[in-house]
Amino acid sequence: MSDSILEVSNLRTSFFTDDGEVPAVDGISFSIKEGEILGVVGESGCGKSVTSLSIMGLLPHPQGKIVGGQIMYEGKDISHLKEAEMRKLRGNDLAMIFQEPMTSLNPVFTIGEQLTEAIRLHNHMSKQEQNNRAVELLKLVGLPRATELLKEYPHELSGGMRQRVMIAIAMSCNPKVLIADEPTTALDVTIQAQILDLMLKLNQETHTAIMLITHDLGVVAQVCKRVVVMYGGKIVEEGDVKDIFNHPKHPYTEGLIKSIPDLYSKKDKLYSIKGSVPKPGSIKKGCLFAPRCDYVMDKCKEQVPELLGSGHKSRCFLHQDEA
Amino acid sequence: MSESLQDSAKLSPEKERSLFVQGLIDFWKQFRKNKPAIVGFLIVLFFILIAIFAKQIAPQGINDQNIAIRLQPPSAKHLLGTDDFGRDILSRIVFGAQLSLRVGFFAVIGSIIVGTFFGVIAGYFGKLIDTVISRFFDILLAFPSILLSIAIVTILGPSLNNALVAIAIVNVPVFGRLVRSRVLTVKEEEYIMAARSIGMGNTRIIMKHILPNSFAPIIVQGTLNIATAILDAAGLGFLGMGAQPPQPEWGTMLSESRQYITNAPWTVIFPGLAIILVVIGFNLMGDGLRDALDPRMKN
Amino acid sequence: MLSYSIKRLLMLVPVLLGMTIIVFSIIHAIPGNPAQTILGTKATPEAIHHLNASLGLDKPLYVQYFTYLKDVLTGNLGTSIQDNNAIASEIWPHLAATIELSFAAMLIAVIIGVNAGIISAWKKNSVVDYIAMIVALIGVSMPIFWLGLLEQWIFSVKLNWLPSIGQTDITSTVAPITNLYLVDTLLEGQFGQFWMVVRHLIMPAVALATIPMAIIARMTRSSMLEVLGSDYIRTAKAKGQRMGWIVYKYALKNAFIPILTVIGLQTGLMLGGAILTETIFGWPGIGLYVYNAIQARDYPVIQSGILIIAFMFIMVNFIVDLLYGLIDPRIKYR
Amino acid sequence: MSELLLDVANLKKYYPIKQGVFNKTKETVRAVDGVSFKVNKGETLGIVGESGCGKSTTGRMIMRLIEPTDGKVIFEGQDILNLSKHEMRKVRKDIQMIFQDPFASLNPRQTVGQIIEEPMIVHKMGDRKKRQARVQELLELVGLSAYHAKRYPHQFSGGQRQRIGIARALAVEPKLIIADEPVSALDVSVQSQVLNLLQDLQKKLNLTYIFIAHDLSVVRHISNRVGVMYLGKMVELADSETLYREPKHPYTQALLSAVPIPDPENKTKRIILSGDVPSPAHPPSGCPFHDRCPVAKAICSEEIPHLRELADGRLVSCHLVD
Repeated sequence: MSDSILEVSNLRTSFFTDDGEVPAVDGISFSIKEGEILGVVGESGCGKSVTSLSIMGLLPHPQGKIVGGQIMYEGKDISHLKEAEMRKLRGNDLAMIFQEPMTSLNPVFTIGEQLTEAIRLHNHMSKQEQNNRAVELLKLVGLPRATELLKEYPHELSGGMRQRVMIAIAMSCNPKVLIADEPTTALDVTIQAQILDLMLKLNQETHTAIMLITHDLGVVAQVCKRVVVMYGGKIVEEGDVKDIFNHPKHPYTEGLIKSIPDLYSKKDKLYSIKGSVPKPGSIKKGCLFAPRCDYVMDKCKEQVPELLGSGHKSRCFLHQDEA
Repeated sequence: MSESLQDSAKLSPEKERSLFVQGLIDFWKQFRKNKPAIVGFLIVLFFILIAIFAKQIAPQGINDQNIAIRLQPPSAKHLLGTDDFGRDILSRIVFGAQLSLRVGFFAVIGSIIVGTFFGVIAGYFGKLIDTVISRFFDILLAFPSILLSIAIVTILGPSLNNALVAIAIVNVPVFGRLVRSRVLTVKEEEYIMAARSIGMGNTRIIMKHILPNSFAPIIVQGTLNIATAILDAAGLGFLGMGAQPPQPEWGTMLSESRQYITNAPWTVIFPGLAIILVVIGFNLMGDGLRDALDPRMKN
Repeated sequence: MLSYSIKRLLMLVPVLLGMTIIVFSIIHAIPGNPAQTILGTKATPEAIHHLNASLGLDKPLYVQYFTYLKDVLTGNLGTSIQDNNAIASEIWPHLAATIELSFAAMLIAVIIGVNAGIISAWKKNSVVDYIAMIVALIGVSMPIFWLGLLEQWIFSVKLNWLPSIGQTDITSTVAPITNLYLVDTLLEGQFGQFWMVVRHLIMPAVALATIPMAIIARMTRSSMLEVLGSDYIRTAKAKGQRMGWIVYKYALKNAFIPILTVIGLQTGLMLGGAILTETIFGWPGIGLYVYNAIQARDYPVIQSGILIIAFMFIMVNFIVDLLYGLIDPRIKYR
Repeated sequence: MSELLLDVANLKKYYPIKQGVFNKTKETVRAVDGVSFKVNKGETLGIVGESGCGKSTTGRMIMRLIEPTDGKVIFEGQDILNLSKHEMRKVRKDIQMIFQDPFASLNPRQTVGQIIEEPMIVHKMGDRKKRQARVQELLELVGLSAYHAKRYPHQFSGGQRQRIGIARALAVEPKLIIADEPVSALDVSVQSQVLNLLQDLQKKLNLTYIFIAHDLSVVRHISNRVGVMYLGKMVELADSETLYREPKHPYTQALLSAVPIPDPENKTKRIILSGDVPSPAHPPSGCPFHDRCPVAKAICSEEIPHLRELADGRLVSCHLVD
């Protein structure tokens, strides 16, 4: 594991609301190796976005707080770094793109202003060099008319183009890790294909490791090598993408895969997981998936299983002895 | 989620009404968390009680004059001192609460009724009728509000009731625009689309769906506007265009006693404090209501 | 942009027309006989007849309106009943005094209000935020005529720091060039007089600035908070940008659009508030001019004063509309 | 099975864009530009396409929630576009709609019972008692419980709300249901519940669906026939088996290949289209797809292709397909 560039261990992040502490991320551990693409899958409220914001130090202040665990970047714990130190990493070593390309760019500044700002922040360059770099980046992400684009405002661009600009901003300082939080969810299928294609290309060309957060199992299957499945703030399954799709261990993963309609063959009836995603903090005891699980046993309601296994790990009593 | 629903949802039909009560309780829980709002609510309540029980509270009558004790500083007998006619300032402020609250409430209720009517029509039916109404609002809003009130009072003649009418008219476009924009937003909501797809008529859509969902901002704005209405009424009173002496309206009291500020500052300080306090009360309460009723805060 | 400006300009026409109708009707909506009301109950029938003729009140209403409109458009604002002077010829000094006062007040309100709002939003829930917001709350609830009286009592009577009344000392006069005294004294190089004018300006300007300042501070705070919570601010943070830079350089431009609206609206409120402030401080502006006219039932002056103030308000909001176009690149395409 | 219920012919919706000082109509957005299709009783017609292709506008025009610029909507033999407001109301009883956003499509200030009862009140069905009994029945039909009638929408999860929306649509016993992206706001694990429910209801109540969605797998799962829309036009319409097995139109091919398949072993070559969907205000000349089409020929930019029937019964609008 020495080649892992980012290592999250036992991370716990909570939100402090009027109703008290709500755990959003509850003791997760995973690592990202240099140049790999790690998929983080889960449905709304599973804590996948909070994980990414915790890594970036962008949790909403003051409600969100890291209450435990470590985030090791290049061997150094960054989970409680001072803001000034964290700023040096952000955008430089760790970059992030978001779900909504429509609102993630500032509407009253030009593309050029927003792109050169990112370059200027972490590099000493002349105005001309900044401009050249900006044009180069726009070409890198496959945007035509790069020079003119610099003078345009975000509202003049389509959603797909804006997401490319966001990627250009993220890539501006050659980050070691790129966190992409649902980067294609707001886009149409054909545009999604373009963006995923671009991200794969960038990963191969620049060796930037990518942490791809998504709810779409299709996207994961096509892009990622390794996958982490989250449910209720915990990792329930982790492993190689092929293992997970071909032999899912956790009933939740299995249910998710089975409940997607197939594009190539028609099933009579879809499998469906009963009930709905629990609110964070609403289940206090036992496995969080127990109320929805088809294989639920008595002890599932009492105890929380560990994430066990070598290589292909799962957090389920059905597979505890395999470790 | 579904489990908690089942636990608490075994309701008998008689308890149906209690769900509305539950809504009120939920609102109160939200509102209660907001301490400034509670302070505002208490201030407002305080003045309302004073106004209702003015006769019982006031140590003296509104116009009990006694030149012998004119311009006396606050003392045990006259807690807030006396004015140039020897009238007890505390008593006049207590009775003044009736006037100020009356102007505030009725002016705002008047503007809400008229403004809502035009706002709904403009927002829901759009097109020409919207253009006409909106332009009319624009014209009214082109006048600084106190100036328009002055103009109206100039026409109607100076009196507290005319000031009330003037303030109400001036505030009509405020609510008209608010309701119109609210209707425009609500109109685009999917549940209105759903209502239309069911085959529902316009009147039912407006009454059952649009108005109830426009209510919260009206109440918030209404509360805040009571504050400005009280201020404007006092301002008109001060200019001699509102309540007329010897009515104990606070602005009028200020205008009567401003010449004595050097030797009897209490005659000016206390009526002003009364105004500022009640206005702070309504402002705090309005802010609190906004926080509690803001749909964005829900869920 | 040009098309946008022209469109906005054309939209002013119905508003301006409506405004003249309302102002025109001030005289005509008076119940009973306007001339009688103006002259009082003791007026002789001849005097009433004379006034009716001179105001054109004996003609049909629409003729009267068009005459009025024509007069206004040609710069004829009628004659004052009190002194028979042409209103148009005597109104500028009053207007200039009000512009000077309002401008000073708005400057105070914007500088303090915007900064207080920004810092409150940035340091949300801090002591600074609480203090600023309590002060702002008191500010929006302030009866400014009362504040004016207290100012006079404390700073003129008790402390004797500032002159309590007027635009200049009674003993000195400023030779009018533009009638904006601050400008005039500077043009003439009379720095002593300039300072004297400033001293006269401070108290009324502060009184007049109070409410707009408070409203601007509250608006800036909430607008800023909304912007600071938006996705693109998160993007800026993800770039590694400093918070101070994000707040002042980045977020302020976004937040300024609603703030600008409020500034425009508050200018109008201030022009109205001037009538109270000027009355208290004896400031010879248009507010005092109208107030005196009200006392003297000088309806043509009341009409003209209101017309001028409303016109200025409309123009300020027009300028604000144009400024949107400069700040917000999306507006050109609407 | 093959009895015709709805016949949509050459449906159009143009929006004028007014600009400049005098509000002159400078250009026209062709949101829907001549769409035709038929729906038979008891079947499900799926309509897919990317955002802005006009699929939702089409659905809403069938209900006359948006008034069409031109075309015919013949429901059970009568053109409902010619009906008066009063007559249209009766038709609305037969056509109902399910909306995308389960949070926005329910009035937050009404109880679930009021929401479901309301269509029956509007159409004067039964007395209060009967209606309330029906509400209970409907709630159970969609997998909720009778006591839920007294709760407010915000007390339910997304999937449950969508069930409420379905119950409301069923309240007046419609013949045709237009479902506009009914599952796209839901989590994957809940989405399949709602899809299954829709299928069960169709069997039980002999319903006809028009199912509008952007998710191709979902549409395939639920539809008998599928129409693909692009830039306001129907580009391909066929039996869903045929369409998904062997798409003919280059756009359909690209669209299908772009769907990420949840199978890491899948190595189908993806067709990646360049550029974005053009603005419906400036559609390209000729075939609307020609500027992004990987196989476009000269004719494509010159002539507008029309939807025509191929030997296997499918309809395609492309010059290059025989």
